[in-house]
Amino acid sequence: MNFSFSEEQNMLRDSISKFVQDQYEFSVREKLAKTELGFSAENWQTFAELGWLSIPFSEEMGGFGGSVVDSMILMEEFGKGLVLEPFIATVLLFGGVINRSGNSAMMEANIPSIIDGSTQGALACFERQSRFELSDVKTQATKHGDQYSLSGEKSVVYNGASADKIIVSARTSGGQYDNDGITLFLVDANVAGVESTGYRMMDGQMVANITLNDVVLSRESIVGQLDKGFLLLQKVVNETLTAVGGEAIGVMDKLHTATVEYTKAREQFGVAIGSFQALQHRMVETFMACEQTRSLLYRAVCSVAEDKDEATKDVLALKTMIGRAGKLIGDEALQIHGGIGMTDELDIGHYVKRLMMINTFFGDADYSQQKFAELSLAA
Amino acid sequence: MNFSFSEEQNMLRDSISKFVQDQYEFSVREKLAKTELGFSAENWQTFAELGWLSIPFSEEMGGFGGSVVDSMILMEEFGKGLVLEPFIATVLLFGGVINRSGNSAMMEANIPSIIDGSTQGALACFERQSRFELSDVKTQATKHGDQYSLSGEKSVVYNGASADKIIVSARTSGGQYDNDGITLFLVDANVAGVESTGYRMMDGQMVANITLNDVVLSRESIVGQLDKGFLLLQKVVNETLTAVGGEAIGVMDKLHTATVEYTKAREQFGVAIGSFQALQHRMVETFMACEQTRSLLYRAVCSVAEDKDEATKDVLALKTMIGRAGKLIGDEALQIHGGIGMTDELDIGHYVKRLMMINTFFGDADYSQQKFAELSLAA
Amino acid sequence: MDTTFSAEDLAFRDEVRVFLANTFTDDLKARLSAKSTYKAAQVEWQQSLNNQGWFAVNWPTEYGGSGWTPTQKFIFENERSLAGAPGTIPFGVSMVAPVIYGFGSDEQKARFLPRILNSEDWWCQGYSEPGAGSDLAALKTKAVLDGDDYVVNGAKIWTTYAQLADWIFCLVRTDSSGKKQDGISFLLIDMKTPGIKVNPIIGIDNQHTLNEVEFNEVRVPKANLIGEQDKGWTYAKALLSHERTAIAGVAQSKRHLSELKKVAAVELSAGKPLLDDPSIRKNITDIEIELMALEYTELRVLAAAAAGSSPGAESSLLKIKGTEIQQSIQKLRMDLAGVYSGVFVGGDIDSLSGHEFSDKARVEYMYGRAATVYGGSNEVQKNIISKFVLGL
Amino acid sequence: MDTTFSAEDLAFRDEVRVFLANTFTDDLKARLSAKSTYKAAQVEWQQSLNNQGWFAVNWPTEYGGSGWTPTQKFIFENERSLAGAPGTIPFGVSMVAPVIYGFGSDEQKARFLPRILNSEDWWCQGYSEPGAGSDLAALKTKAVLDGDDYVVNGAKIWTTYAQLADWIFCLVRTDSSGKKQDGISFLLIDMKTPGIKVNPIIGIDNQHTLNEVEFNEVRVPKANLIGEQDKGWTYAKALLSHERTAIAGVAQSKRHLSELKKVAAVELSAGKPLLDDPSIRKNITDIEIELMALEYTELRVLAAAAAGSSPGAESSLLKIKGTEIQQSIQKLRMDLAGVYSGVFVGGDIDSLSGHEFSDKARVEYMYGRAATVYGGSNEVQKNIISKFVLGL
Repeated sequence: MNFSFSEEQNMLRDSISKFVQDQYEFSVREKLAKTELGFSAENWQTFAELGWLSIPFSEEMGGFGGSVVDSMILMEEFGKGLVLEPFIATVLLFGGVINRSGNSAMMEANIPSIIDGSTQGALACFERQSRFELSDVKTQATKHGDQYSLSGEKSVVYNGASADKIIVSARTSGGQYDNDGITLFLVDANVAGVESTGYRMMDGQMVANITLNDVVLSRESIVGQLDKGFLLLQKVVNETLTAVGGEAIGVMDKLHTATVEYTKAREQFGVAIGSFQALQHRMVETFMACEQTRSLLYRAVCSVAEDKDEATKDVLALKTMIGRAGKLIGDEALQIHGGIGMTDELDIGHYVKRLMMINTFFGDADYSQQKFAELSLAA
Repeated sequence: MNFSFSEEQNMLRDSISKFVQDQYEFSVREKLAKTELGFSAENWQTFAELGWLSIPFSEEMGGFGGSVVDSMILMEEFGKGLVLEPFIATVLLFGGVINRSGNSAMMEANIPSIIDGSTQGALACFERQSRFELSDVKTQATKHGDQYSLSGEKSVVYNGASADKIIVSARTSGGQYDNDGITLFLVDANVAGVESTGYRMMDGQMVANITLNDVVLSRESIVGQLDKGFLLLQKVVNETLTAVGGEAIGVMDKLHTATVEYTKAREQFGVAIGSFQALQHRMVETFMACEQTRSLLYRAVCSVAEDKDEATKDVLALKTMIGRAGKLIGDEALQIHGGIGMTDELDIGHYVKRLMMINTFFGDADYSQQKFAELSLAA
Repeated sequence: MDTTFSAEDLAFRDEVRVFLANTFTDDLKARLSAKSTYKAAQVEWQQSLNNQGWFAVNWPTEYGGSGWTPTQKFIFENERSLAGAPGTIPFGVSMVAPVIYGFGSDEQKARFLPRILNSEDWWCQGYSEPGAGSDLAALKTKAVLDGDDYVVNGAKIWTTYAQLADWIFCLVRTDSSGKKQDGISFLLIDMKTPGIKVNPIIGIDNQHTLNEVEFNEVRVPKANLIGEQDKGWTYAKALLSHERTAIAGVAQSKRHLSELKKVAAVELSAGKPLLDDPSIRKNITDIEIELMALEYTELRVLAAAAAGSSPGAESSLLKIKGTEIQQSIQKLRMDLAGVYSGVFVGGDIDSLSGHEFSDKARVEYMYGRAATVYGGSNEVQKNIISKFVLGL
Repeated sequence: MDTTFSAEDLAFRDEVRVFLANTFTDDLKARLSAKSTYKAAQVEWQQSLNNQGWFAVNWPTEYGGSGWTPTQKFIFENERSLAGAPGTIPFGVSMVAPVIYGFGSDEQKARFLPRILNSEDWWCQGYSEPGAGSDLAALKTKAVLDGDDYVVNGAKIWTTYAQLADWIFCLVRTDSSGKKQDGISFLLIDMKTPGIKVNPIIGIDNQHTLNEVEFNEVRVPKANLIGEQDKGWTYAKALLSHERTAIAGVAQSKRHLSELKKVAAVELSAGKPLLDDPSIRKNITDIEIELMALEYTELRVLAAAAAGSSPGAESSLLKIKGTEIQQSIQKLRMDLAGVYSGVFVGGDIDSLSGHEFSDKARVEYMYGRAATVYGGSNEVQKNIISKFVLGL
């Protein structure tokens, strides 16, 4: 049992941290967030060159052979800079599903181009009505001989507008809410019948709603096993959420620290507002919330890395706490900054928005806690 | 619409307040709480002489003809002194059920002796397994010709050991959890087959578990209507809970005020601890909790007095808040008093215990909130 | 103690309902929600109220106040909110007017009050300054008497709707020698005066509601000084507790909560309405119970005020609890919107997403963060209660 | 970063399990829970641990410490708690011993440490005084040197199990001239010394755990002074963060929570297990998630300590969160007990009520209120974090 990072991991952190500090000043980030693409293609190539896009992939595939711990480290540093590039969508979600598909032809065909930065990917697993339920899938995949025809609409697909390839969850059997009977398909974004409408989220992330009208696909487009897409998704979601947990802790630490520093500088009634005990005790609460979240993060990331039975439970605990602690920390950051915190010009509000988006990402705190309860309180 | 009290009500409050101040010093109360009876029979006669036992009863019955507002006033003052005499059990619950029974013979036979202090009563409506559900009744009333035979066990019956007469809820039809099919019976405590085991609760109240072994009763022992006991109980519980809400606010105000005063006197680190802003803001929270609870109390008491449709909903809101605010206020009182607050010698802990007992009385905060939600969120 | 309505109250309620049905039309509603027509529509609405004698609900009747009882105020607010009709912009009628009729000269009363009553002038508030937040009295904007004019230099910040305003009422420093509460004066300034510059501030809601207002050698006639020079703090303070009471917004919150119950009844998770979800049930009823309490707390404060006691520290309670409830409702709305709570671009996308309330959810949530900061931050309100109620 | 157990760790875990199965017998359990046999049974338990070399888990090995890694400490605590075995009474082994081996003379080490290791002396702590609560340094109990003895006068309060103790370690004032932290000395006092009087304090749990200890012309040999006169505050402070870490009680809380899940599975409301009740589900999982986090926070602190950094302000976090969780569990237990949570008399009545856990519920809840006050109140812990971590 140990909670320290390897030499290699510390170097990884340093290199990402340096990039964020040098290339990702808030004003630069704000300009990027307002471009049509929503991120920098140039940065993406830098990520490829520095090997960051290869982190989760095996050395055989040309990857770094890293674990979720490495992804977590990367995302923590990204969180500090509110990095916009679609690492989560392309590498963790899209790449993650391919990586766990067990389909070596598909891996060989796709992973190298993720690693070299030439393919942008997306995972389309939610629909208009599905809220946080991965299993609520209406999109239909109908079999015609050796082919499938996909029809339906997918909502809020991260990186959906920029993606070259999209993994789509569709129903091949079962009812609308069943875990079984969901199959994942690899869809070329340019293929006939795929239409995408891009829009922006409040944290600057570009997403898309994607409609599929009789999109014809071969049997080879199936990712993983027929009807077993839900289990594959859940595994990838667990891995992704531990990395996103890293991002969350990066954001939280930043908000907490910025707030503490602000109270040291800001004077009211002739003294620094950090000298008011009521504020001090509230900032102690946000400090403790950061520490407790980090503990659950380490717990979950080890659980997932070691493929423990309780991995899903640990991830749900983490996700619940990220939602709750994130709300507390965001609220306090805004409240203690006062008026200036309420302006678009200051970075604080942007960090808060990112935390809010992380909360709803694959299930908010209330949802995650109920799912956690189902596992924890099963008799 | 008005929130002031009548001249008569102010006089009532003054007289009770004077009694509590003069006759109910904490040390006196503590001695009483340790007697076998658990209260003072002499005080009870004083209550009768001062007319307090007659408050909820009509003038025709020799009563004061008061409303729940008057009962609330009395109980608020009782709350401040942690009065032990079984006003709730005898006058509000037992007397309340008789009073709302619509059975004039029964009223004439019982109310005058409640008013003159000669009858002690109790309401036995819960059982070992029933938790907070009035409708969970296993005690069986079996009809034999014109008579009923009662068998079963009732739990935690307030004033059960001292009561001369007990109203018992029993099942005359329906299943164990049905609202319908519950009938209330008036049972003489001395009759064959009634056994009672008295014990004390942490707030000093005496209660009893009562077993009924083939207790034979005439048809005339039915209080209210056959099978309709649940509705009658619910009405009386609403009335009682508004009065107990008065008691709760009396206790809360006392705890809040005592705590504020303590922080003015108690010095640490060379200053009064009341000068610490973190404590100040927490005491502002308890102040606001007291005020908000009082507002819901007035809302509920008017709703019940005016027999509004939303009476039950308002009472459940009140009961929920009493539980939550009571917990907050009790916790802060103990915490801010520190070590001294943790001793049996100081009155603070006793007020806290009374608030805890009020919380579980006819349904704790979580239970009440769920019942509230059923009414409020019905589509 | 009773909560029944008298026959007169019931008749009044009917009258309000008829008025709302006739006046708050769909057409007006549409114009109120479009940016380009908002100001004119809001003025029209306020003028309709004034024609009815229902605009200046807290003014003394001698100046045109409605002369309502607390019950009537309660009834009107409830009905207005139920109908979804807007409130009145407070800066003129509720904020500067009481200062003018309380401390202004007869000339000032005659000049300004009728125009406020008829919503001819749009007012904004010049209190906060860059660098002086909750510590209002630390303000630095300077006014120096030069002949018959004060010459004003400095800046005000967080000025709501300054871009729409005809007038601004300002606290300015006329003396720096004593303690900071002394030496402050209360000036009424025409926004068209040369030297005033309005700089928009985009909020975290991405809207332009707030502004910074710069004063550069702005000449304000001495006749626009309220009361005595250097005594402005006294006048402003009298007004503050009023502002806090108004912020509570109980009737508005009641309406929002009941709207959200309807949303929760139709939004689904795994095919079941969110209204059946235990977390949502708890979240809704947590708010509802606090709000039911606050409604009566407000009534108790109104009743006490009508009986002659001025709302003092109790108004701080209303402000704290009222804004906490507003924020809880905004949070609940975001929770209901789920992933759609983050959708940034309005218009077309809203209909695409199938969740039309999500854009409103985000904007109101973000804008609402300021409620616990403005009007004296909730921390300052707690200090007030601590000092004046608890005696600490 | 990993959380796997090595083969050695797994072997150690098995060894602990065997030890617990053999040593923590039903007979011992029964004697521990009866008041009359408690002290002897607790001593027996501690001696068994010591025979195994598992008693002084934080001592340097040279004095008889177990030499455990953080992982071993974690494993032992977990297994012990799972088995329901008691912890060790901290006053000797965890509180005074580190002061003795850290700052005591060789004679003191030789005299006291072996007896502590073998639980021959029962120690209690004389820090708090009537009138000096969290402000520990304000203590007034005086010690004046008279020949070879200090003469002690004053009183200590909240002294846990003073009625069972053989020795008390005290902070006493030997100089009042400087600032209050100076002039404090650390004395070891034999409880049998004439002039000591133990006055029981009955707590709100109605139990006799706490005491006031009066000192009236008590003569204490100079040889019982730790380190230098007037430097006691330094020694005591080193010990405080240790105390706070110990209070967290993570393993204990895990056990309690899992017990309560079992209770919730069998207790019914309207015929359905409480475990299906949405409020109970939320309450349990709120606690469980915080506790899962705290377990790893503690591991992180232990790991950092093993790597050489001394647990400073982090131990305040453990104390605050640990006691908050303990109190939440106590509250949950009361909630599950429902109306039976108020039953006061134990014994017969418990079986009558059919809810045997209710009396325990009440006693633990009430006793547990003190956890956020003792060991430095949680408010003081927050001040420590604010100052030393946040730099405020």
